[in-house]
Amino acid sequence: MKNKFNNEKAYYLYLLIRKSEEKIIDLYSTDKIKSPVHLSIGQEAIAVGVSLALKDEDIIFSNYRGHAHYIAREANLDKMWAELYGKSRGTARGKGGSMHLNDWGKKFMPTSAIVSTAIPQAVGYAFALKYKKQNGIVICYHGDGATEEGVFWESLNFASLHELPIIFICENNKYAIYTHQDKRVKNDPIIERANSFGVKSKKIKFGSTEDYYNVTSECINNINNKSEPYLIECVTTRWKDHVGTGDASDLNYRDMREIDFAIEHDDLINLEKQLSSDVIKKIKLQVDRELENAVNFAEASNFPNKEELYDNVYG
Amino acid sequence: MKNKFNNEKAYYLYLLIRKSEEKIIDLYSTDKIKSPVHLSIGQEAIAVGVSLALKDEDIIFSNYRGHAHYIAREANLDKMWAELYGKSRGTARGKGGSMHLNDWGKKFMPTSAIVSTAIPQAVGYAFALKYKKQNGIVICYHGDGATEEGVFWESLNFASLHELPIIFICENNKYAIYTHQDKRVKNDPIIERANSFGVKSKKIKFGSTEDYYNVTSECINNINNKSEPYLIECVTTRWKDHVGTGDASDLNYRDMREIDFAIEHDDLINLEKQLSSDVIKKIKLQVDRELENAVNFAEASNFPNKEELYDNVYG
Amino acid sequence: MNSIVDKKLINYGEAIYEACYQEMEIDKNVFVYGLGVDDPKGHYGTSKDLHKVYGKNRSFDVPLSEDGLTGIGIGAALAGLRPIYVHQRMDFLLLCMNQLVNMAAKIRYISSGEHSVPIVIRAAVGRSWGQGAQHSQSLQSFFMHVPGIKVIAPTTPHDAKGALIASIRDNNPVVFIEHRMLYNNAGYVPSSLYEVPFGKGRILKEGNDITIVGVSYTVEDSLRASELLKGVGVNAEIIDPISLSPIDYELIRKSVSKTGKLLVVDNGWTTCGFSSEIITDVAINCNNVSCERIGFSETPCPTTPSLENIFYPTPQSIAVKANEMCGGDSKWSPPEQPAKEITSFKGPF
Amino acid sequence: MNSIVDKKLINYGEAIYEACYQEMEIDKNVFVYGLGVDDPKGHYGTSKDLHKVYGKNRSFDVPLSEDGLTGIGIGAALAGLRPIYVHQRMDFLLLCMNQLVNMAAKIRYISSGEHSVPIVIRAAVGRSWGQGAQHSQSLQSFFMHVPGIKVIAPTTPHDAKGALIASIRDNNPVVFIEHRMLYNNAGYVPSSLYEVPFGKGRILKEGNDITIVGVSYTVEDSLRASELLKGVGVNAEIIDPISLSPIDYELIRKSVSKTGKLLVVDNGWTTCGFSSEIITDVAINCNNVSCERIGFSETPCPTTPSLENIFYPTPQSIAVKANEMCGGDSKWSPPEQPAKEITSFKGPF
Ligand SMILES: Cc1ncc(C[n+]2csc(CCOP(=O)(O)OP(=O)(O)O)c2C)c(N)n1
Ligand SMILES: Cc1ncc(C[n+]2csc(CCOP(=O)(O)OP(=O)(O)O)c2C)c(N)n1
Ligand SMILES: [Mg+2]
Ligand SMILES: [Mg+2]
Repeated sequence: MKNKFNNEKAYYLYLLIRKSEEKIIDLYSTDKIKSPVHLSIGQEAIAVGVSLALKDEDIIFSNYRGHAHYIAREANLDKMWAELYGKSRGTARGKGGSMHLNDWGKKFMPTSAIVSTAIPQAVGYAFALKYKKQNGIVICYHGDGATEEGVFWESLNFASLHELPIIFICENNKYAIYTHQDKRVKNDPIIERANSFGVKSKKIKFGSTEDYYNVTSECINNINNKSEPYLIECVTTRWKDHVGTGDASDLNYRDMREIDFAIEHDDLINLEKQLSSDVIKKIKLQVDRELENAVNFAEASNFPNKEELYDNVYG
Repeated sequence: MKNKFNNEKAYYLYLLIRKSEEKIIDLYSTDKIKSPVHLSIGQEAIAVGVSLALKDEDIIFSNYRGHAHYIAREANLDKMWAELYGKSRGTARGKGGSMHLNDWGKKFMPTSAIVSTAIPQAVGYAFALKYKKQNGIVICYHGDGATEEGVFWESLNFASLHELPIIFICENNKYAIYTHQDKRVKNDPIIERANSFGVKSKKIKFGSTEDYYNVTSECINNINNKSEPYLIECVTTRWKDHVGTGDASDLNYRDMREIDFAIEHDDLINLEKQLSSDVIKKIKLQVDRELENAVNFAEASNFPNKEELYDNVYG
Repeated sequence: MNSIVDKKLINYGEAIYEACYQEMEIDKNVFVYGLGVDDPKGHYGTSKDLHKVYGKNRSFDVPLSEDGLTGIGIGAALAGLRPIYVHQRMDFLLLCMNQLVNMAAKIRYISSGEHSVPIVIRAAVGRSWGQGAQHSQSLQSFFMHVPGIKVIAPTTPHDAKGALIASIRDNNPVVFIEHRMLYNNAGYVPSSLYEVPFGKGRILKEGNDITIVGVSYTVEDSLRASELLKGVGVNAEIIDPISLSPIDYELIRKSVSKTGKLLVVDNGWTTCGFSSEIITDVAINCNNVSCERIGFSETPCPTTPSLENIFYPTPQSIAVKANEMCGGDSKWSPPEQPAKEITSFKGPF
Repeated sequence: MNSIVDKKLINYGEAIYEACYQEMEIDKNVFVYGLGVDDPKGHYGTSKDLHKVYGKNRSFDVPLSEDGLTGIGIGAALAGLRPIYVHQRMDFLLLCMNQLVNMAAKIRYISSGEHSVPIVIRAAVGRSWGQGAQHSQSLQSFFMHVPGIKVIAPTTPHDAKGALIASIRDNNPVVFIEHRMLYNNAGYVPSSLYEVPFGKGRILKEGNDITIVGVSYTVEDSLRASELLKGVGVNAEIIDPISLSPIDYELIRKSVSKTGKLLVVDNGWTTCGFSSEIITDVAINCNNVSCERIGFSETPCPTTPSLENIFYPTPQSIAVKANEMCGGDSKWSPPEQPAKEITSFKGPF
């Protein structure tokens, strides 16, 4: 049964993601983070709303734009930052970096930097849950561009054929790098296509954190009654550049008012409105402290030593 | 503008395909055809109906089950038979065989033995026609199983995005080798899926040759008015084994009454009914003669000599 | 381990079936899937009726979606299952390269050992009777090239069973290469469960004059060549590497240091192929070894028998080359004796 | 042909742009497509604003569908067009293997010359600054292995322009390998149209002590290594093969018959790699040449700088190896001087 939306926790997670991403922006010029970063700023409501609806047993598949998904899942922030720094106390001892975070303790699976390639794995994991009669559902985050890869449709077909417990969370920020969706597909077809592949789909435009929480909870209830796949298309806005910490406003690849609109409607403001100033203060302090600890943890960690290069090629 | 359906020609082509396939069955035990054959018996009405609606300028992409498509296009029968025999006067001088027929004179493109791999090429050819402002329409034959490959949907997406002049002819014989469609996809979804990918689709169950002629002509008229892709799903029955010349009745992989039903409704009978006995006689003689010539042509041809092995690896 | 066990005379296909059957029996996480695995033919009998024994969820047919189904197997492996994905032809692995190379081979490394991918990819190499350009490719070198993937290509029924068991139990992605022309070869196979380990090759025939290394079906060709070579007094040592990644370099180095001559008979194209890897290792690590390679002709495989026959290495062409390397008469042409499994094959596929 | 022409000092990326621009100008059948080719960055500037010059149908962005779009390019090529398909990373070609190997490489052969496939696949190899396991692969050996495909990997701006022109005009599928760390290297490039032919390599520096063969970026590394080697009196000959399929074996054979030593520096993994092919050819066709190879470490590429730096060959590691082969002191360690294009790179991608 569905629990009440936890506004306080939502605000905390949302803020932690936002501040963490902003911290990356601050530090990026120091070149301490020597790898591409795909920021989630503007898309936090989805990750937070979805994550609040999940149980510990549920499994998360994300992608290279995974910071929000990782933090919203309450995965280890120290290790994430150490990984961004390429340090040996990171989630992959530095071998993965921002594009390949993982935290098995939170069932957050290693992410891929190849678009759409984790989709069938999420389906395969859901297949295994059913095979082993194990509880839990799989959450599979992906972008709008990912739905253009053939493997995406092969995966949906198998998920519907085998009635697997999986929810595809399509974060439709309308762009693949600098290319608008209209240049890649005709008339905004994602949910219609997913439905035709036997995956019940729903679209939410610029939803609030609570909206995403509610629709996810609903799908989970349905799956608990009858195992079958769902897809939630979440129309959202990427505030920053596709990769890196700028906003690419100089490139004129989009109407910047799209972003102004999104910033005005930032759900962080709404979430904050509903909290007392004490609570807000407490949470802000906590977020700052956790983030500071995480950065210090990363700073204080060592780089992996040369011998590690050959570790874990084979198991 | 659409011409009247040519019953006599339809009968001739249909019979030529049927007799040619039956000739293969007769000869197969001699092992003169040293390669896999995927017979079209039972599916002739589609190839004949579609082909009668085409112009010389139109381009055909088929697959390893291509005998009917090739013959219905009135491509060179002698060369086809020489190719089956692996002889140097064959359509590919023996290097292709049954699975890789081609006849550029009839714009019948080389076929592939890898399911679904010619689909994007058909789309690319249609793109080129539009690019060069050239007349013509691309016909792309494929099976039901081919629609399960991701590349199929990538191809449809591109075709609709670029509004290309192409008609996908889906020959749905309900089986991929011995596996029924219901074991591969949920609730018979092909046209619904194609529609969601922006390809206008229509389904015809066990249609007559004239039915396929009419629907193809209709699509061609539409495309001549406005360039965009179409898909016609043709539900049909494969009378023989997936590959080879048997009927696989010993395998019990299907209810053989499906085939009995198809044989009863063989459109060859209906086509014949509408012709005078003289015409029928004349056509039967012609078919037998052409076929005999083709087989003799194959018999009389030589095998390619060793030096040819290295020809045409590069152009 | 399999010292005193009862052995049965069974063929290569039956040996593979037995490995699957027995591993599925002792480990309920093992399952088999792929096009036609549960159809009446059961992929040359290697998976026949397994679904009736172990249930539809442990042996099942699939849609035509090789790319997706590879990823689905990887996902199931990440969840602790041990999938065996069966392909009717190795050519179809070209649809799976992204999942195999970008994902399966990398996941353990990019998670620093937190996860591994115990999946077995079974692929049959096609040959003869007009398989043509797209049903005859043998792409072992692609997978040998990529760190994080293991590759094994057994030749005998004994090794087929033991190598498949080792592959299923291995915690890494394994490409397991079968060959259509080997399925009916018979041999004595222990009824028990046993592993043929990765990284260990085998000397199938000892000899002092020249070392001949084959791979998969060309090991069979090489053995036949060695019979022909006896006729001209050449005593060839025949090595079956079995495991292609990792490779038993030591075994080959030792052999060539004895014979001073190395002929690698590739079951595939030679450029950047298995044969170039073996010769390169010897060139770097051994002194004064004269090396040669033969393999598929550097063309797509033609369908017509007159060209298909000369596309492949044969016992004759191998013997002639080896004899030349041993200083024998280059005009020598041993009797043509086409392999029975090839001449007897009559399709339909 | 380009004997008396005016040359400009431009960089590698600009040279590629110029080749596209000029070929599109003279042949309206040439078009460019791929993810982001018409975006504001235009793939490192190599396709920037071409759509504004030649129209949206001759330079256009695409959906994320690498497999399908490869086949679409092949189909367009069959219809007489000359497509150039641009990939931001070579790793993405793993999604295109079926179309490239099963179709593009085979169509001419299975139609006995009735059809050919004049398509150019441009792919950029990523390196440095945390590209990681999936954005750093250099898979030339896959394509060298397959008959029916040509492969070319120019190193200098001059060769980049000429080789791309030759590739566009070639009637076969060509995999054209670029390297992210080369885009900003400058060189003198003729303004005219000219071809750098397939099958011809180049001696970039003459020497008598050892032959060093690189590929793509490791040619640059090797040149720098040769500078270091001067310090210990080793005079290395540096060969840039440029064309990987076909390869100019003759050039390499001649060089090693002079130097007696061959070091191949692979830009990729060495097992069944480019380096094993070069060494194998020499082992078979030349006498008493001592051979060595180095390349990527046999692991996926790690993201963290501390490991990424040792994953790749460097001028230092090349020089040390070469010096050893020439009997020099194995303890010699030349000054570390990280390549400017690598240290200066700051992302974001
Ligand atoms: C198979 C593949 N093709 C291309 C790329 C390059 N690339 C990286 S992210 C990206 C855009 C993906 O867009 P979308 O799926 O909408 O996700 P978003 O980045 O917007 O979150 C592209 C084209 C890639 N990494 N993998
Ligand atoms: C990519 C690929 N996977 C599997 C095969 C093996 N195979 C050949 S035909 C076939 C069935 C295809 O079914 P369908 O598309 O319905 O065409 P049909 O044979 O029924 O005309 C299969 C699985 C193949 N040739 N290519
Ligand atoms: Mg997007
Ligand atoms: Mg079918």
